[in-house]
Amino acid sequence: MIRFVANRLLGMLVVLFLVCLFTFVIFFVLSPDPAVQICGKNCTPEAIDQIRANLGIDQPFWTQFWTFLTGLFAGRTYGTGPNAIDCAAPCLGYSFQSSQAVTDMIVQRLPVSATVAVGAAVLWLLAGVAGGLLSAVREGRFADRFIAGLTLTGMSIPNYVLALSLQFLLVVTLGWLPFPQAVAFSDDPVRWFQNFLMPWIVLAVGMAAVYTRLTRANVIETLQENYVRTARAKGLSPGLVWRRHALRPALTPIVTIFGMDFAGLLGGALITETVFGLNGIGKMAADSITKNDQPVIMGVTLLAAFLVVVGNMVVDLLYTAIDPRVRVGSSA
Amino acid sequence: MTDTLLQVRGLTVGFPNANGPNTVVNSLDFDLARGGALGIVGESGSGKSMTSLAIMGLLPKGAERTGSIAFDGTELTALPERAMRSYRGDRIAMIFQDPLSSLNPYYTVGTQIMEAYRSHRTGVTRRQARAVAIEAMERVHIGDAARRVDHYPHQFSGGMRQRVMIAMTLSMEPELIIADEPTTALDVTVQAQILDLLAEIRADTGAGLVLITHDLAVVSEVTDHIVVMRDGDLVEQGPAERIFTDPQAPYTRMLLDAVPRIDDEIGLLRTMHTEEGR
Amino acid sequence: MTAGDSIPRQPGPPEPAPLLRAENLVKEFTVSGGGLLGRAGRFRAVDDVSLEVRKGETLALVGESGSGKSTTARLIARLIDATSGTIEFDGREVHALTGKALHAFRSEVQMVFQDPYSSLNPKHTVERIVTAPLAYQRRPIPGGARAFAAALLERVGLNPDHAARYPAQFSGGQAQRIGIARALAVSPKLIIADEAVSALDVSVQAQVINLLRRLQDEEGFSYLFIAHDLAVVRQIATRVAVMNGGRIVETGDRDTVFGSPQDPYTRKLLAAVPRIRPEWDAARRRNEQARREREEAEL
Amino acid sequence: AGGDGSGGTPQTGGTVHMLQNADFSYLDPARGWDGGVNAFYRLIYRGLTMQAAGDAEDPNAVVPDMAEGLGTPSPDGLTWTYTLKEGLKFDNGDPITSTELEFGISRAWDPEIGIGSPWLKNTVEAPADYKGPYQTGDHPGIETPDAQTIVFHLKAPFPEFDNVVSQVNAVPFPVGTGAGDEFIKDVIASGPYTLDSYTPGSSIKLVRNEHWDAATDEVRKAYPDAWEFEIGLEGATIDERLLAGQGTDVNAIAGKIQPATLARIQSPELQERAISAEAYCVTYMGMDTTQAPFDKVEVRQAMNYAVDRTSLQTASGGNQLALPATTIIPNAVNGHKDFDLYPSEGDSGDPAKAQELLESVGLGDGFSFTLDIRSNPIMQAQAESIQQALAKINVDVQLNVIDTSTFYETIGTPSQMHDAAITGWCPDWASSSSTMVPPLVDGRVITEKGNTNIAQINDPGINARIDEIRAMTDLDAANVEWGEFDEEVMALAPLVPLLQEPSVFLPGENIAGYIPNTSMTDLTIIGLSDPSAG
Amino acid sequence: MSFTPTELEVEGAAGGGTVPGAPASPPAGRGAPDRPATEWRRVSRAFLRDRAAVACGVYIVLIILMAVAAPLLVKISGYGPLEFDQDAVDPNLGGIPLGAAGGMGADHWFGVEPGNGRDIFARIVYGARVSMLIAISATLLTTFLGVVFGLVAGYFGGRVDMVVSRVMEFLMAFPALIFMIAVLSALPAENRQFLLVLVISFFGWPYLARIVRGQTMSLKEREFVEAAKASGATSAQIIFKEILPNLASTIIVMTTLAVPGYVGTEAGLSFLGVGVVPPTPSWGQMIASSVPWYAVDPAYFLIPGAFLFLLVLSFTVLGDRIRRLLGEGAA
Ligand SMILES: Nc1ncnc2c1ncn2[C@@H]1O[C@H](COP(=O)(O)OP(=O)(O)OP(=O)(O)O)[C@@H](O)[C@H]1O
Ligand SMILES: Nc1ncnc2c1ncn2[C@@H]1O[C@H](COP(=O)(O)OP(=O)(O)OP(=O)(O)O)[C@@H](O)[C@H]1O
Ligand SMILES: [Mg+2]
Ligand SMILES: [Mg+2]
Repeated sequence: MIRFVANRLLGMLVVLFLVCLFTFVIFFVLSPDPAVQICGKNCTPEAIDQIRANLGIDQPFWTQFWTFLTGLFAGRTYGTGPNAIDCAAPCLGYSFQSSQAVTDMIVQRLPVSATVAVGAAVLWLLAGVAGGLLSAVREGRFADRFIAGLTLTGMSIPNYVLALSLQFLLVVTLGWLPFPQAVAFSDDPVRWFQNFLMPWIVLAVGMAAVYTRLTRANVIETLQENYVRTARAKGLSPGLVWRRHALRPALTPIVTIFGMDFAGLLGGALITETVFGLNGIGKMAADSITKNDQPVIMGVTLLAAFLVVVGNMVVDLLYTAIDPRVRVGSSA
Repeated sequence: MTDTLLQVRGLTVGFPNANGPNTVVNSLDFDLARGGALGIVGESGSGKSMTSLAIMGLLPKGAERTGSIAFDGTELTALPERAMRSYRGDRIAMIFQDPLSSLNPYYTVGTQIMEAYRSHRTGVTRRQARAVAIEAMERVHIGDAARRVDHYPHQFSGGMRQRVMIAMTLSMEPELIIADEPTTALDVTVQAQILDLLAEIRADTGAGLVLITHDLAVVSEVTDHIVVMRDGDLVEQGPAERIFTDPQAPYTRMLLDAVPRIDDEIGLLRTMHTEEGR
Repeated sequence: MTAGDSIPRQPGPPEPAPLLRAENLVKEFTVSGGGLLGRAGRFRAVDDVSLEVRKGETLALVGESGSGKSTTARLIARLIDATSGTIEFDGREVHALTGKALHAFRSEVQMVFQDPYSSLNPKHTVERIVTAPLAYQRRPIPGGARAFAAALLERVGLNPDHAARYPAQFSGGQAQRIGIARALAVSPKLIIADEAVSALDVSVQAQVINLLRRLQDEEGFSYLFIAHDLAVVRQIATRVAVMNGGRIVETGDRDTVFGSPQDPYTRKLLAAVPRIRPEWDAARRRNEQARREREEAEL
Repeated sequence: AGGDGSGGTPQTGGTVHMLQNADFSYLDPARGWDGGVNAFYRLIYRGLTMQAAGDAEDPNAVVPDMAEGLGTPSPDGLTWTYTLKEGLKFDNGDPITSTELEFGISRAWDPEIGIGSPWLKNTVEAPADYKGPYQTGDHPGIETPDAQTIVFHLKAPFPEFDNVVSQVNAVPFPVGTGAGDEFIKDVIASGPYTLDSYTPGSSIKLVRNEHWDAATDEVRKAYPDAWEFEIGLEGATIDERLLAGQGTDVNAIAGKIQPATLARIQSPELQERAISAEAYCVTYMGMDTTQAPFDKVEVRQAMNYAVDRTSLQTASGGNQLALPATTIIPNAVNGHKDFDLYPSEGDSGDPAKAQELLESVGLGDGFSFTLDIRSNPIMQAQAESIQQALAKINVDVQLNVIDTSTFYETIGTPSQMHDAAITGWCPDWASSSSTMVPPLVDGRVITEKGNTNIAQINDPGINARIDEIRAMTDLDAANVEWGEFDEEVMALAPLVPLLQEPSVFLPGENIAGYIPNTSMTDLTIIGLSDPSAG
Repeated sequence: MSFTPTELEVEGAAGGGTVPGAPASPPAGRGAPDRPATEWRRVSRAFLRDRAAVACGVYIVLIILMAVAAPLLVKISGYGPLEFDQDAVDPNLGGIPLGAAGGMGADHWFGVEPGNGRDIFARIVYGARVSMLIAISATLLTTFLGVVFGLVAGYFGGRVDMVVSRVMEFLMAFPALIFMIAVLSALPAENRQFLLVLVISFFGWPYLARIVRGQTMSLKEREFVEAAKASGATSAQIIFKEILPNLASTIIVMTTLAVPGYVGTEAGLSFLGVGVVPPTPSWGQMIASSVPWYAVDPAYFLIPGAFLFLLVLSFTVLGDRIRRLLGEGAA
């Protein structure tokens, strides 16, 4: 077990390292000089050089990359002398735009993204599993076909089209919901809920569709398993057969896939957050991209990769916990 | 109490579709005496499994069953599902071919043995059920049953799993055990052990057995009455000795000829068609 | 490397060189990946196996599931490489073969597999399947693909008009014949039949066994016949090798092995085989005889 | 709607909400320098001088702030002396004297911090190796003879030096503060408000600076008790909220509205709220005069004839959001002269005249060139309009859309800029054109990177004229000359002025004293008519 | 975010690496004989009976025709996709289209764009070109990469598989959307459509490759592979002649499901401003530019939105049906 975890951790670090390197290469090679951008109008070449030196981007590639990596684990210092800034680990550097520490920016925005992700996840999980079960129970009947139609529609509607349509309909035309506004839960729970309702729905629709289909397929498949027949042959009540022998095996893979999807979403729902003006990681990513704010892009990319990789690992560990067949350390 | 444990009359199973009734079991009649052992033999697709599932009332979706199945004098086909449930597992138990896929990988074998027991015997505590499970496992010669009861199916070998399946049926002391190819997936040595086990249990409990197999040698060793099926039809039936010494139907004769013997003369095996027809 | 634990074999009596001679074959598999950390475990599936197949004879390899029969077969067919040991076929060291020589070897050794459907590519027509060995070895197809396929099908007792069909359109026994036809396409000297009849119903199994025997009589090639069903083995083998846990525990003439098995494992195996009582068979034969006589008399 | 502010009289108290898309660049005025943040700095920082209040007679004028009066230049114009008012304090209660001012100003020379307005560095004398107070120490070019007096020594006479000390980086800080990233998250305020909380990218809250004394401040009114900046909202959402005016949005203000919103403010009560502001910037197309075909003045003139400014206007949001520009200096900037050297019927272009000019240099069959533009919907629409107009004289325009983040770098690097580019230019101070025209045409400012003269015109006549006008100490007279200069430059047509883009604002119902300005809306005179509402 | 065929991906993961719809081998029993030729006929007949599938097919064909015949259609409608029409918009009101429903009428069938009065019909028609071209090219490239890498990894296993799998894992762990945007915004605007295809495929192929790999791994265990090997087939011959044909249905299904994913991705990237370069119209870019106008001129938003949604829906439904039909054929 310990070896398995250690192995996974090592693999995870390798993937993260590659993501780092890859991102770094792309920005190092492709990106325009941020110094010029920071310098703005009325800029002199000396000023540009100075900014480059401050940012450390006058260094050769590998030096920069090494500094970045050490910054991640041990922190680093920007500038020299009295102006030196200590950036504690995990140091992702400072935004070129606002000079905020990227780590702080992420920490500040994570709650918003988490709220969005958790709400959406609850919604899609409930809707997806319920829809899938209903579909499976009513296989081939009207309800099944109806749900199939809904899921296809849900899967096909681009989320920004859905987001804009919802906003147009619910806020602008019908006035059922107020415009999104940054309100803390503790200040005004109702308003808070109204703010997040649309983002939750938008993110949940596509996912719910996928989960519905998945649940349906899994349940139908499980019901054909021989062990379900065995359970029935034992004279168990249909309720028991369903609960124990159909649902648990059918839903186990869904739980694990859910872990991945959720982790992915935590890293920011770019489009949804942008459309609804939610200051989460996703919007930060979108903004930093338009502003070519490399440290922030790097930070978000790494965070997202980190979450996916960790999610992956958690899922694997979870799987070993809930599926007795997956025995760690031995290959069947 | 009658002497006939199971009486099947005119059992027909079909999967009706656009092209017609598509019958896979066609007016089958047979009887099983209390404590007797009945063998159903026939080649792949001859309807053996459908027959057993029809008795259990577990036919797959889309299947239609007609005819009469009387168990201990009760007409099973007329029973409502709820009542049928109280027979399944309790009085009629079934063992399936593939012991791995027939056990739920998510639960310990103990849980799966106890499950049936507790659902048929009200007011049984977990502890009691567990004791029953351990005892059943001991009866099928699983060593260290008290510990193994908490293992998962994948931690057992094929033969052991099949023993677990048998233990599952044993805990209920059923009057009838239907075994659908219980040894096909197993090695000969393991097969021999399982067949011995079945015989032992029958001797202990006096349960009736319906053994379904395609292996004539196996039925010849285990059962006293034999039903030969082909394409859903009953070819012939009778006491084992009669079928083996004086088969009436040409099909049965052909089958018997085609079986390679381990201690018989070597020569061209007789097949359906004179040579190896097309 | 296993040099340490391989026991040198006594050289056999100076007989005519066998078609196939395998010596001290060992095959180890790596199990449980281990990932980036940790070492992988090794599992010895074939452990110091030596065997011979002579021209025109059928060597049957029997044993229970997982005893290493298929692995041995695949080593001999050079589908996998041995961890150690040598295989000599027709005087050549099999594991040294490359290029043309390997192609030649491939046409001299052919395989027939257990599952007739799995061993035929479901997306290829029968014609393509049976001519594939020639195509893969870049050899011309004598008389053209169509005629060649038709002739082959005829030889294994299939309707030659069915060459354009797909495997799924045949029954199990017919499909197995296609597999045999494919093996015949290159006129092999040795056919390795790995559980070639195990998946078939008895009547079909009998047909295929008969076919194999007939072909051997006609063409004179050798079989390495792998099976777990001792009854089948007895019907077809000239000699028998019994495997258990990757080792050959007993080998000898069929009648010796079946009649007076030496190894306890062989005895256990033989004892476990279900049998129809010989006296019943005898009675049946008598009844049969009687019936036939009655019928003749009636005529 | 006009430039006279929203209705009602501002009352003391309440919270004004500001809805905006982008975060402020920096809280530290030595670092930040753009229209949005400059207006914000006015709430928390004070300097020697400042741009007059938004409701002043001449809102472009520079007036004293912490100084008793405007600066006094020495006769040679190389020394400027200011006297500070008494009783000035930071938000922590410490007094503000010339020492703190010198310290704050000298931060502009710190290479890591002083990345904001360059004007102090450009004008005040300092050794080349001077690197600000943290690294070098006291500024040798600034003297503080006593607590109330501060003297600046200039590199060269600069008649507009009052404008330089009105720049946002000329503000006081307690000695020794502000090193490293200290002012990234916090401020030390000298103005009427100070920072309450700051969540980057999301919100800023300001509360009153208790130590600010209204008696020392003639410009700032500081009506509201607090400010709340909501950041990160989409433009469309901001407009929707302003239109709807729900809850605290009656107390909200924001930047200019989107063109799409114009159509929805036609109802009388919204018309009442809507206010438009004149443009201080020009949108133009610069042409690389060093390369064919734009090395020929005829071709450049033809471009000026050919563009369809009416179409450009519609594409940019119609006549409320865009006006045809024929001069470099916009109407609202002091020194503007009205002229149109390349007139056309209804400003929709004169392709015939353009064709004629092209034929005169043998380009009658047209040519093709690449136009650099920013990936911004309006600018794209403008570029597409030019594409359409020039197609009439067989000129094929290839659009090269550059991401916003890299656009200025690309066009500021002559080696990377293509044949032409669309961009805008605003003066650094609206009271004079000295920062409007010269950066665009002075041949001596062409650099490899960060170039502002994208036409790369280097005409000795133009260069000489710039020096001549800059030397004038009578600023009004100089402004007249800048207007003349504009026309002289346009005769050479290094660029095609396209539009002046005024803005329309829609403050909340309860907002009073809101006088928007595209140069910089004065936040310090805004208040609520009813502080209890919202 | 719908930029990858998540669903198949997810189901693939659930089913242990095999696509549920992918035809398995004929069951090792007596399979209903069915030649591919007749199977094809059966599939097409079943397909034609399915009204929804036919409707979707018709819509897709119409869009393709529309894309192909764009210049002709525009000639008929009278306005090109880039042509300004000042008379169709109101300069006093920020340039909103004159007339009801975004200026729809005999002149401009779908109305005009606010501000510049470009004909929406023409832009939809030309936008279809871009959307289809990018989606189809990206699908082809993805399929090629996914199939080749999946086959190679699945067949050779061991170290090759290890490397390919790691690369796939790495690419899938990558926040692809963020990265696509970052890369695209950093890259020059020239050849943007080509770059879009490259970038989309670069992040897209692992999803197909993973499924192909899984199937290859199970197909490789089938005895016909061993038979081919014993007959002297080289690895390449086994991969491409023996295994590949068995992946056909998987690939068909994956491809039909990838197209809508990529239509969506292209639109999404254009929506975020890093897609096709103006003035070239694409549906996503049209939707993006309609955002500020959606309250004033809903038609401007709804028309491309509806076209996009229907196209994605059609491909999705089609893929779903094809999968079911091919799946049924195998079961
Ligand atoms: N769900 C079903 N729908 C339609 N036909 C079916 C179904 N299940 C089984 N059949 C058909 O019923 C027939 C009898 O099947 P059955 O499983 O009883 O055979 P069997 O004798 O048990 O064969 P085997 O020895 O292979 O297990 C077969 O022809 C089979 O194809
Ligand atoms: N590629 C492989 N990797 C690891 N282990 C293997 C591999 N192939 C075979 N084995 C193992 O080697 C042992 C012998 O396998 P083999 O297939 O040769 O047995 P067999 O006698 O043919 O059995 P069966 O009768 O079930 O076919 C088994 O335990 C099997 O699990
Ligand atoms: Mg069966
Ligand atoms: Mg084997």
